[in-house]
Formats: sequence, structure tokens, C-alpha cells
Amino acid sequence: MTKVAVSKMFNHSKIQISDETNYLKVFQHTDVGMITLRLDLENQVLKRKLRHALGISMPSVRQIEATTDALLAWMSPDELLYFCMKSEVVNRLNLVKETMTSYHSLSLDVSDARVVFSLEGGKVREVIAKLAPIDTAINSLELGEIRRTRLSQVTAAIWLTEENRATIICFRSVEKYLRDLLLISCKKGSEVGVC
Amino acid sequence: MLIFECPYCGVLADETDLAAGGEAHLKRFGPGSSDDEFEAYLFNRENPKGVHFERWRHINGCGKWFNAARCTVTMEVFGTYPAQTLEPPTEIMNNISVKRPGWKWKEFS
Amino acid sequence: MKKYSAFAVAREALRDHLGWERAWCSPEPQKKYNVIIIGAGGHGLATAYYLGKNYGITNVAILEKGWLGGGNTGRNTTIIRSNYLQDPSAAIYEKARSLYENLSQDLNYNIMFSPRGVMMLAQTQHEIRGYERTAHANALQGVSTEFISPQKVKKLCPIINIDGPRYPVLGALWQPRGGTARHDAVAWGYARACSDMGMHIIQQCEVTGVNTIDGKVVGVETTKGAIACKKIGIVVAGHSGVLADMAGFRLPIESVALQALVSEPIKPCMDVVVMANTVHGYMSQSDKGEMVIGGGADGYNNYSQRGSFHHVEETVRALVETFPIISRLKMLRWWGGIVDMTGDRSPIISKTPVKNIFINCGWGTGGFKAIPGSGWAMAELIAKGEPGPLAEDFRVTRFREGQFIDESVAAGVAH
Amino acid sequence: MSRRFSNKGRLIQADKPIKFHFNGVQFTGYQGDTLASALLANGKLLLGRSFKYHRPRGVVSSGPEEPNFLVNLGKDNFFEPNQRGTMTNIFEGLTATSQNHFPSLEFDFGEINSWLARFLPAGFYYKMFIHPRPFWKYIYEPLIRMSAGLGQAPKEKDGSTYEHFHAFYDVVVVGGGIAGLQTALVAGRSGIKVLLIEQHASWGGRAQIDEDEIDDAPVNSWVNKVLEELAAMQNVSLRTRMTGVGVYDHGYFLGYEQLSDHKANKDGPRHRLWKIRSQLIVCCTGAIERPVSFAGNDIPGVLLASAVRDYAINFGVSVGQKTVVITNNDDAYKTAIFLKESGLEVPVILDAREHGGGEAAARARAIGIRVENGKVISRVIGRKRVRGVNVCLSSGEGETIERIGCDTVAMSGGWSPVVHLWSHCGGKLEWNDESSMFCPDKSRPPTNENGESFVETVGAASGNTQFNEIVKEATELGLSIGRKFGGKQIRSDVPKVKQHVEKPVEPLWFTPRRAKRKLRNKTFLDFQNDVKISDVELAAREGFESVEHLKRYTTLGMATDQGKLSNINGLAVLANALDSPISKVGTTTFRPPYTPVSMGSIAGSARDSVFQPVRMSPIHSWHVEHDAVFEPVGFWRRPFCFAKKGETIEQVVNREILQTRSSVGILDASTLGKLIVSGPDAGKFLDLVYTNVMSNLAIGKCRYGLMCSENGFLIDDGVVARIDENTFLCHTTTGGAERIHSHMEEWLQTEWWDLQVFVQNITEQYAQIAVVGPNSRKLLNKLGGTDISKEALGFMEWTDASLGGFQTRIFRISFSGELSFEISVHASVGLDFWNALLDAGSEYGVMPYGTEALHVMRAEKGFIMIGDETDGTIIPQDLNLNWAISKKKNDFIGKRAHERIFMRNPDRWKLVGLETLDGTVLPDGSYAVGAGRNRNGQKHTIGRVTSTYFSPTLNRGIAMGLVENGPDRVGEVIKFEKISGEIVEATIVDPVFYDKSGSKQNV
Ligand SMILES: Cc1cc2nc3c(=O)[nH]c(=O)nc-3n(C[C@H](O)[C@H](O)[C@H](O)COP(=O)(O)OP(=O)(O)OC[C@H]3O[C@@H](n4cnc5c(N)ncnc54)[C@H](O)[C@@H]3O)c2cc1C
Ligand SMILES: NC(=O)c1ccc[n+]([C@@H]2O[C@H](COP(=O)([O-])OP(=O)(O)OC[C@H]3O[C@@H](n4cnc5c(N)ncnc54)[C@H](O)[C@@H]3O)[C@@H](O)[C@H]2O)c1
Ligand SMILES: Cc1cc2nc3c(=O)[nH]c(=O)nc-3n(C[C@H](O)[C@H](O)[C@H](O)COP(=O)(O)O)c2cc1C
Ligand SMILES: [Zn+2]
Repeated sequence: MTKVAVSKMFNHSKIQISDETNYLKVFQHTDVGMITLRLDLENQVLKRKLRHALGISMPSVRQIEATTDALLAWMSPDELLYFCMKSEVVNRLNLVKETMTSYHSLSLDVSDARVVFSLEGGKVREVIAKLAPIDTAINSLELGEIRRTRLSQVTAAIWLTEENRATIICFRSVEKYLRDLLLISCKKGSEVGVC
Repeated sequence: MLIFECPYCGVLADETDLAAGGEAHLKRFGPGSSDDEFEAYLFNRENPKGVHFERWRHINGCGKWFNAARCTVTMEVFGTYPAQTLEPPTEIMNNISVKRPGWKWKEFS
Repeated sequence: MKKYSAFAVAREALRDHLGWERAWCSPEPQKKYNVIIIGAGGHGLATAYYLGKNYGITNVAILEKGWLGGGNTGRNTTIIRSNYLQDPSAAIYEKARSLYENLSQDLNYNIMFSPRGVMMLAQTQHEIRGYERTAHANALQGVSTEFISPQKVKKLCPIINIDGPRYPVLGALWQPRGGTARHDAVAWGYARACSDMGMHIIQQCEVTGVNTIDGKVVGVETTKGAIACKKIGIVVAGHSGVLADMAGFRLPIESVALQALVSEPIKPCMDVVVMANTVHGYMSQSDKGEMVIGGGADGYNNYSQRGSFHHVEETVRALVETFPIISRLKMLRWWGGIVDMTGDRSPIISKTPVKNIFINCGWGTGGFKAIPGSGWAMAELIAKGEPGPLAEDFRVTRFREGQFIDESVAAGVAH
Repeated sequence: MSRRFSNKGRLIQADKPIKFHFNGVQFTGYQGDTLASALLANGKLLLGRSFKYHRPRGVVSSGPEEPNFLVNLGKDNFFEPNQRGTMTNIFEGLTATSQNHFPSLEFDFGEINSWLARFLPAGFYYKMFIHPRPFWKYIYEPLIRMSAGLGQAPKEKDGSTYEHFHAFYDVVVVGGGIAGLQTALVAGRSGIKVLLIEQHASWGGRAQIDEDEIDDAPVNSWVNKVLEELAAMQNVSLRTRMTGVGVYDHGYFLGYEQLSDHKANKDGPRHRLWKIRSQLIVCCTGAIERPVSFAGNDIPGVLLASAVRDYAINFGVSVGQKTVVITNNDDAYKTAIFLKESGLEVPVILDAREHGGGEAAARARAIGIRVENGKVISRVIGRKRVRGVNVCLSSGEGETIERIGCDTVAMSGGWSPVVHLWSHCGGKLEWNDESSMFCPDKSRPPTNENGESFVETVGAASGNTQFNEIVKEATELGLSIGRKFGGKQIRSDVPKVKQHVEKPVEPLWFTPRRAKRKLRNKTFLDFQNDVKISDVELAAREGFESVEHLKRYTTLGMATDQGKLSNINGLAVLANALDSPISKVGTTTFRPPYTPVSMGSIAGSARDSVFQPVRMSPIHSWHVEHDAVFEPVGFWRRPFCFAKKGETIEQVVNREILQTRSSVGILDASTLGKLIVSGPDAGKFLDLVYTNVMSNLAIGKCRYGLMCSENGFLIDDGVVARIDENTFLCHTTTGGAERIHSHMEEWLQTEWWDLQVFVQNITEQYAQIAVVGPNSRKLLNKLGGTDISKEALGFMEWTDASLGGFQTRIFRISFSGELSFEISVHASVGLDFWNALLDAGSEYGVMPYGTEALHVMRAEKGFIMIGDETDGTIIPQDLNLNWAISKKKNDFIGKRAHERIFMRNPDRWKLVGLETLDGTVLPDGSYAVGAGRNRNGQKHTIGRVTSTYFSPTLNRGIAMGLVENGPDRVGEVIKFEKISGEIVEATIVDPVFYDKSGSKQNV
């Protein structure tokens, strides 16, 4: 298995929303900056330029790349999602725009359009499996792999950069729904015990 | 409960991560076309009992449209491929020929 | 034909019920018939029945590939209502409903039409407006409906949670003489009456080809051999596309699976039919006690009579929210049917490009309620060769003309 | 009388007594007991009433196939009807009541039906209750319905919770008998991912009861050893109390896990529904014993032979003291032998086979049991309890040769493999004459997405009843599975077992073979639904020859056990009546679920706060605190209005409108869709998507646009702003954001994929607030930071600006006809900005308004609303929006559709304004009537109301509507008909009621 870089950025500004009735720790993250990048991911020249500008490797299909203060996720054949501290968004966005300016591309600040949760504990894969129709086993949802799917009734993206810790993003308007859902799904007494 | 491989993400996507989009390889008839052509294009959809080519969108995933070749009786999937093409890949057509000799769908066979 | 009555049952009881005749005959096909109806579902059988009853045409064969009534007629949730929005729909569904009122007597077969009332819940402002519009339209169409208050909803159906936090019930469109009927009995009753008129119902006889000469039909090929005829009525629901293909024309039809389920039987707790369209579910209680539940259709073409699980999940989820007491009931059985969906979700009763072939299809998710009316109109079309007033608007050319009959506009789904 | 053996039974924990209530009486059982075993141990045999005839019934089986012993279980929020007593483990405090009787189980008025049975044959209701017609509704149907149902309907909301779980396996092995354990063990050793499930609380299946040894040890210890090895495997999961309930296309499998039904403590989820994808499903589901059809076979005390044995061995319960065994196979001898060896009486074994049984028969005789070959029961004596049997010749008509006293009958008519899961997804069956079973036809298996077989069967489920063959089949399959799914090469030996030599089963469809009609009238096939042999014969006589017709006519197999006991016997009787082979008659369709599944588990955790997502705007919390009355719009909640104490809704709406029109109001418009369309071809693309031209829109400007479907109908509208050369911002309706985004993606990806365009939905990134009213500019100027004068920011222009320190984008667009600014800010500061506006506007009395005020104000201006003026059947031309349909463009989505004859029809109903003569509000949804009736006798209509409101601004009712040739008939009075038939007259007017010149918005 390839070694996956772990970003420190999700260690800041996290608020625990679970309590002792939950068997996982559930956090909500604030201050996460997010930039959507739309571009032709077949374009190696542009990708190289972006890598230089942002100082982060370009993820291959379904991968997520990390540096200490940023993440870059593959979202679709023509979309990446860049995570950084929220205070950095304006700078980075300008940088990206500048880099991509002569190409057919689009970059937008979407920091407020999404919310970020994370789960910590021994059974994160199990709890995700309660909600998402995907195989969360390690050989299927590998470390450093991002999976876009649904959590019960809303779309979301999920990844683990280290075992026992999953990060989840969903749209802002359904923040409360997903928060309630995550907390219900890891209520003590509902452990499944397999995966 | 169907499952398809998204040709963009490479994952097996559960039906609940997808949206069905009906007949693939539609040829659009716009202004200037005859009533016959327009009616056939918009309403008279292929509805075969057997091999069918259809569109799906990986709606909760990468958001991309892809095509699938599927049997409407057994649900067997002969292959999936990106929607940006005018005809199914030969490989998939050959696969169907092996499994459903004599098949025919619109101008393909 | 021996008449059915309580007296007859009592008489037979004294001789161990040995005297009952066959409900319908199972003859071998003749070489030739005046009219062949393909498909012995409710619509096909009713067409044959009214051909005989209204037009005296009895040299008729009804060909069925499986067992009669085994298509969607035998697997639907039996809701009967006529509170449709558009005039042509209201006309044919109300014709059907009013024929249902006397169908048991007409057929001398108890089809258990149960006009217990159908309500369609309004759970958003938009739905209120849609149903108020329908109620107004119905008044002009001679269909008796009203828009009722949440309190009346609760009174008519005490097990509904009318003030659920998410979708409180804001009212309902109520058709007091809508209801249900015993679906199998409808097929059997018509079959018995057709057989009694001398028509031939030929089961296990699949039509495999349609023979035409000069654009005119002359007969069919079947698994029991070729049969000649002067006219054909194709009434095969989910298989309409397959038959049209044999006859050499195309239809604006796609076949998809629609699912239904029943709970284990419980003592009566619900005396009306409830449809909750915002949350996509509907439910009634059968005379045997099961809760009969229907839900959404798959989005993909399918001929397998099995659907995908998530529709059932969505339906049951919605109904548990609407009727909290059903959470601890158990699902007993769950099945699917292949429904024929047209471009505007309304049916087709029409001439076709082939002379003397007539088509009746596209009833999709909601044609059980239409069986008598559809048979009536289809019989007229076949007998006269031209559509009568009930069928006229349902011609297949409406798609090319752009004159749709769209019922989804009143916030409704068609069941 | 039944009683408990001193050694208690293998599943009983004798040191853990448990108290429970049945029909109000307290009983004691032990940990490990089922409700059935505990009541049997307490001497209770009459446990239920049948559905149709209310006949007294006792338990017949020991498993999920039980048709008779169903109870109402629990109380209040935990009440559940139709719970199988054979599958319910008792716990402290359990309460249950029997079902379907009045006034009591012992004395039930409904039993009158039983005496009238001859008048109530199969399908009697189709032939009766026809005349007189009104009687059906008022007398007959109520009578029929009164007798409907078994258990009571719950009264309360469910107190339990449920959840789902998605899981993926190489192999799911269903059934934890010998076949399942061995298959899972061998497959598991190869390292592939295996799930093994068992519906019962304990492992091992029948072999522990029926067999002697395996690998030279008692079966029990072998089972434990295997379980230990399985439990140690990381790649194998084991679950008990989990039933495989359904197999679906593409390897989808539903598992139903019951977590707390057996516990007094109801914490945690009650059920967990597993949604599994598996490459292979191996059904090791065993077989179910068939009853024997003889008169009186439904009397309490007649049980399946295997059940009698189960109760004795598993629970230490003897059903009776004196048991007659009737069988057509060797297996049932085990029951007799065990009972006899336990010191109970077995007066006789009646073996229907002329030549009797094999080794087992010899053993029985050796311990002194009388065995009679070629003899059967002609009828059972007794009513609420077996008192004896009449014995007759198997081949005869039923003349009694002998009466034998007994209190129990153990019957075995052979076994039926549990092939349900094999069949759910299309696996076919074949009739095996030798074993008299429908077995899986392995040449026609269900197939998955690759067209490959994905269900297997092993053991009794394959129709294999020989122990040695079962272990061999399981081992071989386990090995081949391991290979198939890329497991390690392993060696696993076939366990050594001893196989007794058995004589083959001989079919015994009813006894005696030429039973007289009188006997057949008393012989039950479907116990719950009271279907008798005579009913099946009647159906055949009446032409219900298809087994599916038979089922529906007689209700055979439609009860809660779904014919697990009755189906094969029933169709054999049908085959006999039709004189055709069983193989030709076939079975009815097997459908999920295998055993009933709670609705709660299907809904899963989706209830209360997570029933459905609620989408909230960034300002939602403020709305909640300020008494907003919410309205659902899709999953969004939008404030309908902001109520103050003591106001009616009408008063609130009027206040909000008057304030806005006279001074300033603000609206949370965040839910409106915002799509960025960007790229070199963006203008070209939008020209195809909108009916009007967008490509020539100047940067900094806004334009109202319409979108049609390819079928020509109006699907959405909104204002488009040009951001830069390559970028447009398209506003959609609230419901339109996702829908129109998808619409654009669909066209881009599947039709015009050569266009260089990206579409991004940024709706949620922003809070958008409309500041509306003559004082809106003043209010904004108070915030300061940007010149928003008419000169600097004209009508239909936008700008990026700083306002009161907020980074904003201001659009000068108006949906109310007033001077209006729609301002977007990042969602995270949306609430702050909202508050800033409220602060700054306090001197103008600023107040928020909701969607209703918005609707009224736009109607006053004659602006259309998607969903009100449109309903999916409306083209822009109907709404006089021709000005927004480009004549220049060669193509746009919907253009070709507009050319069709009906769309060009000049008589289409068109948009107009409507004013009642008396100033009242036109009834919503009402139609205008013309003269006469249409060809179907319906009143002729010439128009309808699309929006209708009381306008506080004009102090009268105003409406918009679609009217035949409407625009040409301005000034004409037309008639609208209320539901009551009352007529309301209205004048056709221009739809713009307020500020026709537009002078108010353009300042
Ligand atoms: C789950 C479900 C729920 C529904 N709920 C309702 C409801 O509540 N209310 C309502 O009004 N409607 C409902 N419907 C719709 C209703 O069931 C159908 O519209 C109606 O039964 C159609 O009747 P039919 O006679 O046209 O078709 P069918 O009953 O399907 O009959 C068509 C017959 O044609 C036969 N056939 C096909 N091909 C051939 C061939 N080549 N040769 C010979 N025979 C052939 C078939 O075997 C079949 O028997 C529901 C449908 C389903 C599936
Ligand atoms: N001699 C005979 O006539 C005869 C007949 C039948 C069985 N048998 C004996 O029975 C044994 C058969 O072994 P086997 O392992 O094949 O069957 P089994 O009956 O021992 O085991 C099947 C297991 O599957 C479980 N099961 C069934 N359906 C299920 C579902 N849907 N979900 C979860 N669990 C389910 C059952 O509870 C049972 O424990 C052998 O000992 C055999 O000799 C003998
Ligand atoms: C209104 C209605 C009520 C039903 N009630 C029952 C029932 O009580 N028990 C049962 O087993 N099946 C019931 N069914 C389902 C049928 O058994 C059967 O599944 C359905 O007709 C589809 O046929 P198929 O499963 O053979 O394909 C009912 C079906 C309908 C349409
Ligand atoms: Zn994808």
C-alpha cells in the first residue's frame, strides 16, 4: 500500500459534536476553505503548472493528495476540489486563476457551500457503511481515496487518510440532517461489529 | 437492484448513486426536421425485450453521464462506456454477439 | 351458464359443490375469428365483453400467453377513482367507475367493488392548489369530489398522523365513491361472461407474429399455430412495444417495473384509500386485512416483474411517517409488474398504421380503475373502426401533434 | 398433557427461569425457550384460531413456517401483531395474547363459520352477495370486513429504532446447519470474505437433533469446534437471529437481523436491515417438513414429526404422553424412537408405504414400537385436543380398521427444500420424482450482472437429505468457491459421518389414497387460511387450472407462512384433480421476503429529525427565532410569512406587503438557484438553453430568460447576469437549481459535448437577500461603501460591491415592481448581513416578508411564477412571452416542438388578468365555463385561474388566468364556476395590475 500523506489542516477548528452516548467521536470543522477547479484533467501541461503553483501533487482518479496545509481531491474527470485554511482562499484562488487563465477552466470559492465533518474511532468504516451504499472495507475504500456517494438521503464525499479517521463533506443546507444522522448512526448499543 | 461500473470513476456504483436516463444514442431532430422525425426522436423510444443501450448518470458520484448495454430481461450488463460517443465500442458489441447471437438494436447489431 | 347466487351456493352445498360448471371454457383455437383480442388482462377481456354486449360481435378469441388476469390486472393495488384533472381522463375514468358500480350485477360475479372513498393528501401549498383545481374541474366534469379539511381527513382515517412535523396534512382531495375492487374477480368475472357469450379464451397461447397483407391485418402466429382474423385488438400492457414491433409500427411506450407489497393481515383499522403523493406512497386495507401498499416505478426498461429495492424503502419510509402504527407491522410479500408508460403518462386507445389493428395500452401505473370504461371505448373503436367520444383524445397521433393529456400537472401521480 | 423432561433440553438454561404472560395468565419458562415451547411445557395446546373458520388450533411446527400460533406481542409502543410463537424467545415480562377470536380463545363465536363451512367453500363470496346491490356496501362488505385480519392493529407510534447496514462479501452463506457451517468453513479457510447467517438463535440446524456423529464426535461438539474455527477467521462474519429474506438482481441480498426482540431491555436498534452485495449466495437453508393430509389434521396436538422431536430434544418438552406417528419416510421414525426411549408411549407408527421403512423401522420395532405398513389415519378424533385416531388402509377409501387412543399425532409427509432464495431472482426448479421434491434446477440458476449464476444451494436445500452426501456437497462447494474468488489453495477433508440406510420416501398427497369426500372436506392443506382438499378440487372443477389461479381462488399459500407447509401438498392435489403430473402444474412464484420483515426496518433510521433532509438557508435560524411560518418547497423550508402574536395569516401577509410597498422589506432569497456557466462556448450554449438570446448580453447587465424542455414546455425562468466574457450567472427558481443544473449537464454531456462549457452549481455558497421598496436605496446607503445610485447601478445591472463592510454582489432586479436590490454575500456571513440590513432599516420600519407576500406582489405586477402559471403543459407563447422567444436563432431546446400543430393553434388559452365584478377573490383553481357541453357531456370550459390573491395594495381581489383568446377579449366578463355550482363573474383585464409603466422599479 502506498504511503498516504496526512494533512494537519483538519486538526484546527474542530468542534466535537458527539458525546459519551456515541461510540465514535464526531467533529464538525469550521474554517475550512474549499475551491472548486474545473479543467481538463487530461491536460498534463496545465496539471504541471497547477502542481507548481499550489505545491501539491495532482491526484489521479479517485485519489486525494495532501500536504501539511492543503488537500487536493479528484472529483470527476474535469473537477478537483482544493482544501486549505479558509483565510488562504482568496490568495490561492487568485493563484489558481492566474495559472489557469489561458485555458478553458473555472475556479470558484465553495467554502461556504459545503460543510465538513469527521469521524474518529475504531469503527468509522462501519458507521459509514450504515449510511452509504459502498464497500468501506480497506481494500475497496483505500486510504487516500475519496468516494463520492450518498449518506442516506444526501450526496456526500468521504475519505480516510489514516485508519480510524474519516472526513466527510456535504452541502451546507443539509448540515443539520447529516449531523443528526451521523450521531444516530454511532449511538452506543448499535455497534455492528463486522465489516 | 442494479450496479454499474462508472467508466469515469472506475467504481461499482449502486443504483441509488445513479439516475436512469433512458435510451442512449438518440439522434436529435431539431428545427427543420419533419413531424415524423421529431415524433420518433422524442417519443418512440426503443423498448426492446432483450439487449438495450441506455444512459445513466453517476449523480451522487462524479456527475457524469455514461451509457450501458444491458439485457432488459435478465439485467445482464454487457458493458459501460462514456456517453460522448456516437456508437457503442466494438468490444462491447462483440461481447453482446457472443452472449446474444443475432442481437440487433437500432442500426447496431 | 348457471347463475351465481346465495341460493345456488346453498343448493350446491348440499351436494358437495359437485354441480358447479367451469367458470370459462378452455377450447382449442379455431382457424379463424372475426376479432382477435391479444392479451387476457382486464382491458382485453372487457373489450371482448363489450364487443359482445354492445355490438353483438361474439366470434371473438382472446389470446393469452400465460394465465388470464396474470398480468398487471392480477398484481395491482386496485385503487379505483376518477378524480382526474383533464377532461378526457375524467370522462373515461368516470365512465369506468360508474360501470364498476353495477359490474357485479352486470356480470353476475361479485367483483367486490368497494366505494369506500379515496383521499389524496395535500401536504404542501402547491398540492393544495393542485387539488383545488382538480376539485373545480371535477365539478364541471360530473365527477363528485371535494377538498376536505385536515380534521375531516383525521375523522375518515384515524390512523393518519395529520400533524407530522415534516409534512403536516393540509387537506385532501376526497372522492367518496372511489375505492377498490377485487382485482382477480374483475378478470374472472369478465372471462366468465365472455365465455358465456361463446367467445374463446385461449390461455397459454402466445402471439409470436402478426400477419398483414397490403398494410392490412389477416391474422396472427401463435404458439398454438396460425389464426386468421379480420380485426385485432392489441391489449397487452407491458408488452405493447413487443407486439407493435411484430406488427411493424412503433409506440411511444416504455416498459418499466412498478412494485407493490402487502403487510400481514390485521384487524380492520383503515376504511378509506389514502394516497400521499408528496412522500410517494399509497395504502389501503384489503377485505382480508392486509395493508396494500404501492410505490414508485423504476426509471429503467425492464421486463422482469422484479423491481429495485430502494423504491420499496422510499415508499415504506414515507408511509411509516404518515401512518406511524404500521412501523411494527411486517411486510408479507412484495412483487412487481411491467407497466407501459407513454410520453405523457396517459393511455392510448387508437387506430394504428396497420389497417384493422387497434391498440389499447399505456395505462401504466393506473389502468385497473379504467378497465370497464376502456373496454367500452375499445369495443366501440374495434366495432366501428373509428373512435367514439371516449377514445378520440387518446389517439396515438397526439404526440406528433403536441396535444398531450398530462395528469401530472395537478401535483398528482397516476395510480 | 405435555410436560417438561427432567433433563430440560439442549437449548434451555434450567437455572434461569423466566416469567411471562399469555392471555393474562402468568407462566414460567426458561431462558432459551420459545413462547411455543414454554407454553407447551405448561400444558397449553390450544394457542390460536384459524382465519376463516375460527377453528381451534395448536402449534404445528417449531420454526418460521408456523401458520397457527401467531400472537399479539407486547404492549403500547412495543405492541406487535402476528408474531410467530415458534420464533419468539421468551424474556422476563413478555406479554402475549392469542388472536382472531371473540370473546375468548377457548370460546369463540367465530367458530360458527366452521359449522357453516359447507356453505363457505373456496371463492363463495364471488358467487354471493350480488343482490340486492345496496346490501353489498351496507351489509355484506361490513360483515366480510369484520372478519378480516388476524392480529390487532397497533395503536401507538413505534417505540423502537431501526437501522440499515451496507455490506459486501464474496460469499454469503445462508443457514447455519451442517451444510452452511461446512461450506462457510471450507470457503473461509481460503481467506475470501464470507458472511454466515442463521435465522435461529443457535447454530447447527437439524443435524444435532437428527444425526449421531460427525468426525467421530457428537454433532454438537463438531458444531462448536467449527464455530470456534470460524470465529477466529478475520475474513468471516457470523450472525445469528439473522434471516436471509430476499435475493435481487445483480447480487443484491437482504438480511434481516433481529437484535432485541428476544430481550427485555429494548435499548439500541430493534432490527438491522443488511443490504448486501455478494458475488455468490449459498443457500444452506435446509428443508421444511410437509404435513400429511388426513381428516382432522388441524386439530391441536397434530404436529410435524420433526417439531415434536425439536420440542423434545431442544426444549425438553413432550407435546403429549401418547404419540401416534404417521409417515411416508424414514426420518419420522427418529421422533418415535426418541419419545419411546424417553419413556413416553408411542402406540403405533403408521407408515403409509406398503413396504415400510428401512433401518429406522427395524430399530423402532427393536425397542418395542408397533409399526404398521400401508396404513394411515383416516381421521383424528377430538376438537380442541387430539383424543385418538382412526386407522385405515393407505390404499383404501378410509374404512376404519382400528381406533387408537392418543393425545398427539406426529406427521411427516416428506420434506420440501427451502428454495425460496434460489427462486427469488429467477432460479428454476425441477420436480424430482424419487425424492418427491421440487429441487433447484442447477442448469437454470439465477444470473447476475455478468450473466453468471450467483446463487447456489447445498444440503437439504438442494434436495439432499443424506447426511454423507450433504457434507460432501458442502466441502466440494466450499473448495470451489475459494478457488473461484481467488482464495488460497487449501485442503479440506470431507467430515466422516455415519449414514443410515433409508428407504425412499413415497408420495402421500392425501390419506387414504381414495379418501371419501366427507374426509376430504375435513382435510386441511393451508392451516391459517383454512383451505381444504375439497376447495382445491372445487377450483379445478371450475377451471382454475393454473396453479396461480388456484392460489388466488382458494387463497392457498397466501397466508403469513406463504404456503411453506401447504403449497406442495396443494399443488399435488391440483395435479391429481387435473390428472396431470406435478412437474407440469409447477409452483407459484416465490417472492421476497422469505419471512415477514418489519416495516420499521425497511424505513431504517429515517424517522423524526432524519426522516428526510430539511434544507435550510443560512438565515434559517433567524426565521425560526422570529416565528416564521414555514412552507416546504422541495426539501427546503422557506418562511411563508412572519407571524406576530394575535395576527391572522392574512393580516400578516397584508402587513408585509404594505410595509414593503410603502417603505422597505427584505426577503431571504437564498434558495434561488445560482448556476455559473463558463467557458468559451458559454454564450452559444445558453442561446440553446434559453428561448431568448443570451450571448449578446453585455458584461455587467442582467436579462430575464426562459427555458423550455425539448417538448416545448416552459420549465424554468430567471435572471441571467453576465459576469465576464466567458462567464454567466444563471438564476433559477428554488426548485430549479438541481433540476436545471442536471438539465444543462445532460445536454452538455450527451448532445453538445464538443462545446467548451463548465456548469457549476453555487447556490449554497451564497446567502441572497432582496431589499425591496421605495426606501431600499436609502437603507443600503446607510450601510454605505458603494455608489448605488440609478446612474451608477441602473435597473437590470449588477456590480460587485462592498456594503457596510460586507463583500457583496448587487443585482438590480425586481420581482415586486418596486425599487429593489438583490444582494448576495457568502453564506457564512449571510445572517450577519441580514442583521445589518435590519439594523440599518429600522428607521424605515424594515421587516422581513415571506413567500406569500412575494407571490402577491409579483401577481400585482403580472409576473408569472413557474409552478403557478405553468404546470408542465404551458408554452411561453401561452403567457404572452413571445418577446422572450428569439426569432433569430436557428435552434434552441423546445423550438422544434413549438412548431407542432397544436402548439401553433391560435385558440390556446392565453394569460390575462382577471377582476371579479364585486372585488372578491376568485376561487383558486376555478374554471371559466362557456356555453354547452363537450362530446363527453362535460361542461365546456374556456379558461382557468392560475393565481388569485387579495391585493392589499389595490384592496381587492386580483387574479391571473389562462383564457381562450384571452388577450383579444380584454373587457369581456366571463363566468367562473365554484364547486358548489355558484357563478362568479370576472372581467378580463391586463395582467399588470400595479404600476403598469414600471416607473417604480426603474428609479
Ligand atoms: C404494482 C402495480 C400497482 C398498480 N396499482 C394500480 C392501482 O392502484 N389502480 C389502478 O387503476 N391501476 C393500477 N395499476 C395499473 C394496472 O394494473 C394496469 O394498468 C392494468 O391492470 C392493465 O391491464 P391490462 O389488461 O391492460 O394489462 P394486463 O393485465 O397486464 O394484461 C395484458 C395481458 O397480455 C398478455 N400478453 C402479453 N404479450 C402477449 C402475447 N404476445 N400474446 C398473448 N398475450 C400476451 C399478458 O400475459 C397479460 O396477461 C398498477 C400496476 C402495478 C404493476
Ligand atoms: N432424512 C431426511 O429425510 C431428512 C430431511 C431433511 C433434513 N434432514 C437432515 O437435516 C440436515 C440438513 O442439513 P442442512 O444444513 O442442509 O439443513 P438444516 O435444516 O440443518 O439447516 C438449515 C439452517 O438454515 C436456517 N435457515 C433456513 N432459511 C434461512 C434463511 N432464510 N435465513 C437464515 N437462516 C435460514 C435454518 O434455521 C437452519 O438452521 C441433515 O442432518 C439431514 O440429514 C434429513
Ligand atoms: C390487492 C392485492 C392483495 C394481495 N394480498 C396478498 C395476500 O394477502 N397474501 C399474499 O400472499 N399475496 C397477496 N398478494 C400478492 C400476490 O400473492 C402476488 O404476489 C401478486 O398477485 C403478483 O403475482 P406474482 O407474485 O405471482 O408474480 C396480493 C396482491 C394484490 C394485488
Ligand atoms: Zn462516476
